[in-house]
Amino acid sequence: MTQTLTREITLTQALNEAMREEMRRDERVFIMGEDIQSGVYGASAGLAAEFGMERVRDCPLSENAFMGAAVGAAAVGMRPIVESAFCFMWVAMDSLVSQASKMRYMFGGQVNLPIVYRSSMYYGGSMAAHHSDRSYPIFMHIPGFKVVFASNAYDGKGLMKTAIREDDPVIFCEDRTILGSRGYVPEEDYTIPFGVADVKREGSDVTIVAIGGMVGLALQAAEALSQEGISAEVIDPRSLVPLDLETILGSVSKTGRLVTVDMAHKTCSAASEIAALVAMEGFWSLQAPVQRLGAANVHIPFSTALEPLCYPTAATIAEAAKATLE
Amino acid sequence: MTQTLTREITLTQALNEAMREEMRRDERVFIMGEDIQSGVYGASAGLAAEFGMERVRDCPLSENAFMGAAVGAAAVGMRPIVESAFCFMWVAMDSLVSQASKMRYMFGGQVNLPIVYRSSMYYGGSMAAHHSDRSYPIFMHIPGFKVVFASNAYDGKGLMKTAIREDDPVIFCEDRTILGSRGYVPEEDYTIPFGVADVKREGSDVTIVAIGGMVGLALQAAEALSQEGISAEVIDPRSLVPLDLETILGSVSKTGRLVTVDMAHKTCSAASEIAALVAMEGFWSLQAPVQRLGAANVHIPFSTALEPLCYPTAATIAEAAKATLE
Amino acid sequence: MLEDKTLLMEMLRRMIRIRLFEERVIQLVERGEIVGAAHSYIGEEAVAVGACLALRDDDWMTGNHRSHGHPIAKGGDVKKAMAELLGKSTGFCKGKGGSMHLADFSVGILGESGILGSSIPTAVGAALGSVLQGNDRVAVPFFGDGASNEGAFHESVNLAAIWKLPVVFLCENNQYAVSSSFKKMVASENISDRSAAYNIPGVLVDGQDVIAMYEAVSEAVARARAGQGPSLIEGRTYRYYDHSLGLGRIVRAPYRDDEEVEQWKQRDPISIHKERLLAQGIATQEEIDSMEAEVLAEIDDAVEFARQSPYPEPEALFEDMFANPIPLE
Amino acid sequence: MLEDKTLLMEMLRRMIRIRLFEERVIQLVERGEIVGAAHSYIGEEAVAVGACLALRDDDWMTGNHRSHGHPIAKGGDVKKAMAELLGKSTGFCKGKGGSMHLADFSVGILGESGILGSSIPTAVGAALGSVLQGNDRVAVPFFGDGASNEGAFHESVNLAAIWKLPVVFLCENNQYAVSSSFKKMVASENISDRSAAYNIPGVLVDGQDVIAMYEAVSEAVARARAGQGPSLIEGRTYRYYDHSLGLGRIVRAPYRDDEEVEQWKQRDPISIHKERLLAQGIATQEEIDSMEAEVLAEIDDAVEFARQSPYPEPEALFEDMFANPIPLE
Ligand SMILES: Cc1ncc(C[n+]2csc(CCOP(=O)(O)OP(=O)(O)O)c2C)c(N)n1
Ligand SMILES: Cc1ncc(C[n+]2csc(CCOP(=O)(O)OP(=O)(O)O)c2C)c(N)n1
Ligand SMILES: [Mg+2]
Ligand SMILES: [Mg+2]
Repeated sequence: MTQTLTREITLTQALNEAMREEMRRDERVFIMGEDIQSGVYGASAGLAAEFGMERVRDCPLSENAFMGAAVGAAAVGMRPIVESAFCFMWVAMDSLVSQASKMRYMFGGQVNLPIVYRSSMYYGGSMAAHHSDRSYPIFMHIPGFKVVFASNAYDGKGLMKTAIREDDPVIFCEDRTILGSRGYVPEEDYTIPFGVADVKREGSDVTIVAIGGMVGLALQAAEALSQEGISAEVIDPRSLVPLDLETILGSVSKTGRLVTVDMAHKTCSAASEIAALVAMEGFWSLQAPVQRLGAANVHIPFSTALEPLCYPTAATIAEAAKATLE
Repeated sequence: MTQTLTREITLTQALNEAMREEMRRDERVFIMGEDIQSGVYGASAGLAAEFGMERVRDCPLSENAFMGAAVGAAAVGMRPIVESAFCFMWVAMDSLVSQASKMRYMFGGQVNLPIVYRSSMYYGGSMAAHHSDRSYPIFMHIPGFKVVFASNAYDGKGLMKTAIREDDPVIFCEDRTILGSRGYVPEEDYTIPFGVADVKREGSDVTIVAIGGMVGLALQAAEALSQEGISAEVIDPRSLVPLDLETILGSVSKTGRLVTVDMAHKTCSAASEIAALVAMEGFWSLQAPVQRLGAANVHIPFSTALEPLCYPTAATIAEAAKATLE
Repeated sequence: MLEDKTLLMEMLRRMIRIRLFEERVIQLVERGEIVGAAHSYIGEEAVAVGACLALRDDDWMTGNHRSHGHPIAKGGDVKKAMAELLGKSTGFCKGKGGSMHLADFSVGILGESGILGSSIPTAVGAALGSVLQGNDRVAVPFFGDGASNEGAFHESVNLAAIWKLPVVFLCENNQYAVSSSFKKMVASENISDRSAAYNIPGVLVDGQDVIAMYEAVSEAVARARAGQGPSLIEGRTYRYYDHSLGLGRIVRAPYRDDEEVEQWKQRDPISIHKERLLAQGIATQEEIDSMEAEVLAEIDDAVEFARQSPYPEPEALFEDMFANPIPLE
Repeated sequence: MLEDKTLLMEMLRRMIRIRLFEERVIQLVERGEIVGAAHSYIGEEAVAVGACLALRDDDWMTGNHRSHGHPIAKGGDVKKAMAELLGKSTGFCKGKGGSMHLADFSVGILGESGILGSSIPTAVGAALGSVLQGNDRVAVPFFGDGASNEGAFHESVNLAAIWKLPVVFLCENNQYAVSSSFKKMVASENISDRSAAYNIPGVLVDGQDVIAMYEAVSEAVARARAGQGPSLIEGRTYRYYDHSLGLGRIVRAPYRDDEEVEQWKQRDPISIHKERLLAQGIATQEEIDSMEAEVLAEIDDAVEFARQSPYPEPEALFEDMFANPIPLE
């Protein structure tokens, strides 16, 4: 029992467990992706061995076709999980936008599309411009997707289970910078609903909204700020669509100050959207300018001398929080 | 002379003139698109007759290939203009993002890519979900593009000439709802720089920022508001990347109130971005919550009973302006 | 030789149904009752009808922007089709889809797509569903000569071929994409030649002969059901009207000459089939006349139904986005 | 029979240059001096070298993620290449591109792309530039067997074929895409068979024989320069190492057996060419040894140069986005 209570696994293992358990639970669930059968690392590891090559399918390098095939399979009653990465979705955008996001509405609700698009982000590892995309804000802008973000192993397992059971297309963002970090995950079955933000740390002076890998940095920043007597509240929306604006507004009404943190490019980012929403709905609570942090508006450079300069850090988050208190 | 001064042509004709004059001026300029040789309507009309089939090229239905070929042609010294529409760019996103937007930076500035992507928006004409995309906010989010928006014939010609002479990839947004509207366009050669907003109407009570077809609606709203003694200032950024934030902030410092208007879906839109920037940079000037207007977060329905409900109107813009004054 | 009279007559009925439906659409577009883009299928009826009659009702089909022929051929309800074209709440898609997005999942119509090539992967996925579910339902994506130049075509055929999926790729080669001749735009002589790139059968069929289409597709369907994988069928056909009625991309310049159009009209798919039925004594002129009268009445009813039907209520705007709804504004 | 000694020796020199460069890269990855992904070209040298020596310096080339062989074969400076791999400001791309994005426009290297198929249209566009500018420069896109399943391949070959553009599509079929055998993923028997879909020549070549590659590509280049359009060449080859060194998608499961690897190593492109030169008395062992010594010194210099070079300054972060800069934050 204590054993269970203290069970710590990585986010990758948590995603693996979620898929494994859901595939056992529902035979309509299957996986498509590239080189997932032979993978011994990664969230799909071992699934082919248990569920076979039919349900864990290696696809040719034809993302537009297999991401679109997921739509067709879902339309006839299957529940596909597609393993890919944002950087490989550009070639598949038509299947994602014209079919996955539009089909249900366009056809008057005749069809449900239970699809999970597992979308990795490889940023932060010197992968350069072609392999560092974090384009989830695009999928917030396009109606029809639910956009989900796990910042730790516990949330990852619960959110993935919800995603697989959801009857709508889900963009499940996987932040490579935290896939290896361990956290407590119970053995019992549990799910985490979409649209319910999680207050990762309570505070009274400033509200920091962060997602994915940025949550850990925000918590470091909050810790540092506490040394200086500043009490920061850290909120993880966990899903960007739907967005739990209430929790954010509630926090801002308490603190009067907002910092939004994003690892995507600043312009038209999730951080911008949340900043705008608070400027609309929470204006009278705001006592200082909103601070929006995000990746620089440049493509991701390869050199280790440059890439780290692109993203928010615990230090820049703390600075921004202090700026709201000046 | 008076004749010239009063010369009124449509936005479509203005774009046609701009392309024609630039093709005469610079033989490196050429056009690629679908069915543009035989088109007798549209901005490319008559260009094949004057410049021949080599410089006005009909392309097969292979958008990813020809939008990517534009990158290769530009890389070796040509200056392509690509005629297309946002709805047909999903199939070409990889060439647009992985090549056009990233190549220059990724290769350390070795190459210039003078490409104009003419991007039509067919919304508002019962074209339904697949033919009504207005996805320019996506191209604001992705670094590497300049994003331009003409709201009338005069701006259209001047901005298009600048776009064709620019050494960077330009997303030139063409709003079908105003392509037919006439305006004064001089015969003399002129250009309009990117990053310089135009105050379409001066006012002192509320700032309305609008683009493309929304500018005309904002002006109607301003007219209606003036009947009620409300003085609205209407600003047309004309380019979203680069954005003339100074002019917007200057106006807000005068009015203390902001309405942003967009025909794209609200979430992560240009309207959101401008609202966020003002909440950051212009916070102390703001005397009321920002009002953000945009298209509903649904795909565009076909029925004439539904589609008009999607977009901002002069009436909803006026209401929003009044809301900032309550 | 095909002798099943019920089948032969049903071929004629469905072709006439499409023809009369489309003729009415032209009137309604001219009268402004149908707005937006509408692409006429007149001249190409034998392709969709021959193909769809080779299918079972529970087989799957996807289509493109030239979107009225496929669903009618597959057995879709013309009332709901016409109501959809008029943007009424009683339409296939409650008025949200319109001409280019007719769909009726209840009879296997997985929907028409306005974006070229976009619905081909969808059909491949439906066929994958058959394999995973252990049934033998076949999927048929309809697409044009122009769309065969989209990357989605290539990726989809290869995917279906390596997985031996039950798909019949059906290219409607009406020889033009808007104003562009396939002879200029498609590098291979025939589109069916492209099957060589995927090691699957490729068949060029006279798209004006509904029986030829029926037989070619039947063979491909049999292969598919038997688990022998996909085929590529090219129906060589012709559209009588301009690319698009009403809105959309109207091209006036003479990209094809009247002579060519006239020659093709000489090979009208409905006349060919009618004359054959008469010549072979399978049907009498009276039977055919009364059939036409019946179908005409159907179409009248459909228009009446569509006109009488209500438009969607404003609340409908935010409905149908998600199976599990979320707040939208 | 090819007798031009300078050429034959240059073939050997460039293959050795790639081999020694790549061997050094492996060390530097293991030592952590090279970070990110690096894909080894060892075993495939004859493909890029045979192809690039059939080109002029002013011809164009694009490549993929397996990105060190092509630029070196095309005559790129190994100093700048190594500096780029180390993320230094003296690299081809000032350290912004890294291993997967080597480019040197001054010698026609339009860049390596990490996204599969992505740089094929770029090459087609460069060839379009030749036509529009009235010169006879040819463009060669290098891509793998896996990438031949991307839609970009299909669209690009068709576009080049209908416009008769001077392109030589060069597929490096090393028989695997990460862990996926092309026999399972490519529906046609050979990738060169796909030329049938575009009515262009398709040639399967022994990718371990640099002379065979040189001759096949030379013929295709001659066609292209003569305005007769593109060709598709498949160089059948093999990669000795795992898909990716260091970071990237390492797959340990035995997707190919050691026996197969060993058999292919028996047909090492450098040994084959060396032995031929010796056997035919074109080169002596001494000449070859001193050549190897020279190239080894080059690589040592390159590593030294890269190590001594400065990293980019922080200001460089916002540079190079636009030719006409705008304020960025
Ligand atoms: C990806 C994409 N590009 C362009 C268009 C515009 N468009 C609509 S129909 C059409 C021609 C299609 O030709 P074809 O595939 O032969 O079908 P047909 O109209 O001849 O039946 C074009 C270019 C589109 N809908 N989608
Ligand atoms: C569009 C896209 N999908 C997936 C990947 C991930 N990926 C990188 S290399 C590779 C295998 C490529 O195989 P192949 O084209 O045969 O080239 P090779 O590595 O064998 O030289 C994959 C799947 C990618 N870079 N781009
Ligand atoms: Mg056609
Ligand atoms: Mg390979």
